[in-house]
Amino acid sequence: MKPRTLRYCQAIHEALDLSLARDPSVYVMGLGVPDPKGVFETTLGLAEKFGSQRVLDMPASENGMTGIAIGSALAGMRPVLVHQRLDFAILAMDQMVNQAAKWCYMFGGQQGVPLVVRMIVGRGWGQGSQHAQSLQSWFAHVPGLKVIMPATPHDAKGLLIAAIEDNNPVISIEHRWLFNIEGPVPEGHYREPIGQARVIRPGRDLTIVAVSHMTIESLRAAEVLAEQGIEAEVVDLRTVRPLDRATILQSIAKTSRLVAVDTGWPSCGVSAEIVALAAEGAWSALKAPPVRVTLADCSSPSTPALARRFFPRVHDIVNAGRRVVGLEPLTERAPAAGDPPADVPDNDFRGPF
Amino acid sequence: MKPRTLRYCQAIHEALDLSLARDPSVYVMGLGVPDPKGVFETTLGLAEKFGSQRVLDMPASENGMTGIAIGSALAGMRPVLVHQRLDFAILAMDQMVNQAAKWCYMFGGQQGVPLVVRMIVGRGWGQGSQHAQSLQSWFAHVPGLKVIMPATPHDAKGLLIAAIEDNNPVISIEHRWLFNIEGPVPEGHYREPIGQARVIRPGRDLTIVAVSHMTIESLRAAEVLAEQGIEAEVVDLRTVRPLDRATILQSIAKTSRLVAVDTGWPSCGVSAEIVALAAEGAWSALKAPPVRVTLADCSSPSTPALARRFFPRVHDIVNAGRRVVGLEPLTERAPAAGDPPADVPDNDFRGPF
Amino acid sequence: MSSERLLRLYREMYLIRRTEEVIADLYKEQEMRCPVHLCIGQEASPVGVCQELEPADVAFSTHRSHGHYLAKGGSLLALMGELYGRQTGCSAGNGGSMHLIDRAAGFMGATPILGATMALATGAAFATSMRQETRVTVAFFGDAAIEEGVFYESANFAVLKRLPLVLVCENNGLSTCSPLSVRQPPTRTICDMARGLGMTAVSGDGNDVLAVSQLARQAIDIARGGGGPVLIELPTYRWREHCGPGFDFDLGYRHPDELAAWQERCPMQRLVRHMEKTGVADAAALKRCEAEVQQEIDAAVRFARESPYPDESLLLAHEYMP
Amino acid sequence: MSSERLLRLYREMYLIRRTEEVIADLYKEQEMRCPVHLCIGQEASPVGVCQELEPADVAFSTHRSHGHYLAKGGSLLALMGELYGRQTGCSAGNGGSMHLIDRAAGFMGATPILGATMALATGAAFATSMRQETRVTVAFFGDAAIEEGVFYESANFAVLKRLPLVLVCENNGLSTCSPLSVRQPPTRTICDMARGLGMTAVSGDGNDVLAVSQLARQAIDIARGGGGPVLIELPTYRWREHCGPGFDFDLGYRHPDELAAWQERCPMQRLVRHMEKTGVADAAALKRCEAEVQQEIDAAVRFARESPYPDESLLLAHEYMP
Ligand SMILES: Cc1ncc(C[n+]2csc(CCOP(=O)(O)OP(=O)(O)O)c2C)c(N)n1
Ligand SMILES: Cc1ncc(C[n+]2csc(CCOP(=O)(O)OP(=O)(O)O)c2C)c(N)n1
Ligand SMILES: [Mg+2]
Ligand SMILES: [Mg+2]
Repeated sequence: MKPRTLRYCQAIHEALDLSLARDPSVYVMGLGVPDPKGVFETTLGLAEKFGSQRVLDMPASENGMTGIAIGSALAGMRPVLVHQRLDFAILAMDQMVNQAAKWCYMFGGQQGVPLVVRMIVGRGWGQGSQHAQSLQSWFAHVPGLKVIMPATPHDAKGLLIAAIEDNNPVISIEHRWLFNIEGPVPEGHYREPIGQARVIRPGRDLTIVAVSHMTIESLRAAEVLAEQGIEAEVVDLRTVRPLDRATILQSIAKTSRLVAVDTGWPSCGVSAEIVALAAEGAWSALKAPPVRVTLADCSSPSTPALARRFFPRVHDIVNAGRRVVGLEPLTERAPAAGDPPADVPDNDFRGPF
Repeated sequence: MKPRTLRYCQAIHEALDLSLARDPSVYVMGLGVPDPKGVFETTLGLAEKFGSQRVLDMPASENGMTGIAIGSALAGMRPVLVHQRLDFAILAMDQMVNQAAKWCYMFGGQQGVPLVVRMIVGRGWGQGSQHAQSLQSWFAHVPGLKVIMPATPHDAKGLLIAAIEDNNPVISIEHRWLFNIEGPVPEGHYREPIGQARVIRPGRDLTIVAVSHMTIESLRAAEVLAEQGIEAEVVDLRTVRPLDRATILQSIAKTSRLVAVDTGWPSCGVSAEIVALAAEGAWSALKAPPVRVTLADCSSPSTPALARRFFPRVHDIVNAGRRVVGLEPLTERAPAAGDPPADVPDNDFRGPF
Repeated sequence: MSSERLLRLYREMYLIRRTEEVIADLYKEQEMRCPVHLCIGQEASPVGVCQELEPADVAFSTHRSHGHYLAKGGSLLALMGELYGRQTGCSAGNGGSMHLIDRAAGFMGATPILGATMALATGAAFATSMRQETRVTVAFFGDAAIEEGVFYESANFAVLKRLPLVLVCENNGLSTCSPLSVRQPPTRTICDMARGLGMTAVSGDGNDVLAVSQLARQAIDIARGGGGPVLIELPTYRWREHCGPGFDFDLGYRHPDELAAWQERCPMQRLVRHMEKTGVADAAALKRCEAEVQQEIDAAVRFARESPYPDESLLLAHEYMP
Repeated sequence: MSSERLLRLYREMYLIRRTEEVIADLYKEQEMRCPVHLCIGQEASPVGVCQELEPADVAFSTHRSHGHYLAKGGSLLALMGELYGRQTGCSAGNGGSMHLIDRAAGFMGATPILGATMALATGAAFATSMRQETRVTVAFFGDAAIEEGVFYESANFAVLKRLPLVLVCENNGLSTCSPLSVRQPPTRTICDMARGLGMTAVSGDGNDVLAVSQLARQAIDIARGGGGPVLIELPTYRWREHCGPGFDFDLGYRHPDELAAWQERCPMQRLVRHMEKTGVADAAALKRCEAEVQQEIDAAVRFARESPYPDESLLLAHEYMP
């Protein structure tokens, strides 16, 4: 029998639905959470099912509402806070980092803050400088936080359930271009362990460590590389804090070559951490300098004309792969009729979001 | 004639004094700026000299006041905003990162935001989880910002003047333990270029890339290493964005070994960026895996009992240096009477700050 | 008000209305590849307020800014260029609809992070006051933006320093699809709240451009005269969906009857009725003005379409100011 | 109020006063290695408010929290242990004076980022309301903390949801050395402002423990009874320097006469005078109570000094909750 498949957004929905049903202390809150668009369908119908006490809208007060969620967690609740864009959550850095991340430590381990903050990262279709930031490295930098970035529907469900059941603040960063991808998702309750990467495609010639939407692009790149006779192993990070050092180093030990691919910026990014980890921990295994594939080191431009050079794409990963195995880069064929524009994930994707 | 020396806090004071005198659009604002303690003496007497219109206190409203500073910059002023702790500035991440950092880019290069934000980093004497964060990697991650971290009085003055005269938002991160160190400071106006590292001690056996207070500790470590016959070259980063890749890579090309020392946390930190840069850019030069020296990967404990293990110290840098040249670590001698406690920079330092 | 003045008000509202209708029509071609937040139905606020400003006065706005940009005198060509992602756009294509600017016109910038530009406007007003200039700064924003703490912090400082600031809250009762009732207590009005902070606060019919301009006149006078910041609350209604070109009655969060009722109060029709009642209506003049506007818009669309995209080599060009 | 009750109020204020005096005295030994913000002179607020709380009610505070912690019933031993950085401290040494907690006593936590704990308290009250419990949550904070946007955002939500929340603003007129006048407009009071947000707000003599407890009683009743959040503003004065054990008249930002005037209004002396006036004063009982408190404090200091430091192996132990 073919396994059941869901879209990524449905997998998130199922995780929330299940968690709300299992534990009365779980509640879901955010701008537009109970509205008819349901945060890209991820919260659709939940308010109707669980009541507007448990699935609720909020004022546009990100910092205060984050503090309120934290305070409710200290009083026994398990809030899931939702931001339609990570960029809006920047207003709440104080509450997330100064309060939630520190609470357990600064009070000597007496009490955790079981808070989940879902943040969606925009890309393309004019998602400009204030609507496309992928700041996982900020959160990954901070002790006390956990940070998940699932790439598949399966992990989106399992990691979100694990996050909700975790006794610590967990940041869930969800890439907008993943929401429509489909994949097998088990029914019922299951948890994916936070802090474990996964070898999502085995290979012997190089290791691609990727995360979130870049995992999907890396799988595509691995196929292209395979056509060229290069077998890339793709490690899906899944969690960027805590980092699964063992899985990464093990893969590099096998392949001796590393490409680190991230949805964020380069400087002090997750890709820098991966490369640094490899340099420190897999020194003798590495046979070539590692390569990072990241956003260009500038703010996100709105015009589609610059999207192709700003966002990393399959072609960039392929060339990074070629580089670490010592091959020349390929020049990209010019975009042809029928190719999806560079600012949408596929031809079916429609603006404005 | 011996060059004139000033303390670090006096050098900052002189930069502000000079800038206020030279340019009527410069103003200085922050909690306690005109008060009798003058933000650790850095703003002492300036309100009296330049008037309370130009050197002013503000409400405890970090995010709003940052936006107000930015708005005033858009209208032709050159604000210097001051935070007694970097941790308080976390409230203003939105205005700094979503607005100031993006303004120039998202409006197609029409207008810069000449804003300086000074942030002081606490350490020791019970500066706990919410008073000791050194989050330079957050800012270094963000295109559109510049980030300076001077280690010497000379650079504190020259870089702050350059920051005030820069047409872009500049974050100045000042370590509390530097404020009393004394060093030569030229009189009058001069600028240190933002984005240039400096070889502050030459050496052939290994490169220590350090920043801020860790530069001072690294110089001490280099002396200890020299006594052991190991000549460390110390590169003072001075700026963490933009990063001076050339100077770093050049030094590694010479020494073939790298220790990266930071005042911040390890994961996705500045030290990770330095190590990644070396792995990518100095691959063939490197003869040993690079080593990072950072804060422990946890929140800042208040008790002095844990300060010794939490904050990186000379001893840790020395051992990192030994490691990259292939020597065993030394065990530290037990603290003796007369040693300064681990939570103060020297025996003269007095709480509560 | 003179009939020329009234005609100018009509012209400006029509410019905004038609520009956005054209955007809505052309949007489906998928050439304007950025989120657009149309203000159709809300034109009285930008036009009523901006017509009372001096040329040296400045304005900031948020995501729903086409109207404010145009009413403040922003270039239509540069707006269209921006929506089409072209080099000739007001932000060289880097911004899109959510990041409009026309410094020559005193339109200081619009950015979509809720509440943020209130602080920027307060800061611009602060600069004015430090330099003892007589300029007034206006911030336009919605009823949700006022829920951000940055509003409170900005207001406190503006009141403390008696800044020449006018805050215009266009209260369309909605934040995306969420009604005011899930966001703000029914027991206090926005004006009550602003007064509590120490501001002068007034409210009036946000669909009546003459009422708006009268409130704006008073507010601007107070602000310019050293009386401190003034908040104007303008109840109004957006006709189209929150983001995008269409209507959204399929979503069910509001009923078409609601729109119909508000369309009865269309700011442009109201103005025409006023002109008729006061005997200054001139159907031919209105038609002429409409035709002119349409030509301008057509020209702007043509201009945008013919403009080049920014070259890929410009990707990093504007990150820092020299 | 019964004489036992009055004596208890006295005892609690005395406990706070003496504890802090002892801290101030011992601080110079440099064994308490963390910033301390003493509340000497401000004892009426914590004691007056907390004595009206039920045991299940909870409280949050900020940097100046010794008084709130003790008045809510926090362990004196664990406080001293924390100040001395010991394993036995209420935060196992990780927190220091700025991070006090005693969950058993309903003291939910104090943290020094201004304004932050108001939101946490609002959230705790929200949890209460979601669970339909009858608990009231109190947040203590100063006149500067209220300038943070998070106050406004929390207040808006608390009013919207009519949460059982009492906000206690101890207005000592100072933020570090900065007077209220450079931070908030003179044209509105803190209560005006809170009322503008839709809250009930009351003000009273912050140095009169009986007045405080009366205000607290009413506020708690309203909050518990579903009347929504209440703000209590309590003008008061801190005697010592902002941070640290000493006085700070050398700084010149305030005159010793100011302190002298406020010392005339010492909350403890006021209570004694009240007891005398109403004929319930019992000098012997007061002396006994003072002696007992002193013994408790001495024992706590001894306990702290004899407690072990956390072992270095514990550095990472408390980062995550299992
Ligand atoms: C800080 C922040 N949070 C959330 C959003 C998402 N958002 C964009 S527009 C909008 C609704 C704003 O409503 P209002 O301020 O009333 O303006 P309107 O759209 O009604 O004109 C929201 C929630 C945002 N842009 N910024
Ligand atoms: C967000 C933030 N900004 C600044 C500070 C620094 N700070 C610590 S206490 C204090 C004064 C607070 O005044 P108030 O709230 O009135 O309390 P008080 O000290 O008078 O009791 C300041 C500015 C801080 N802790 N947090
Ligand atoms: Mg609205
Ligand atoms: Mg105070």
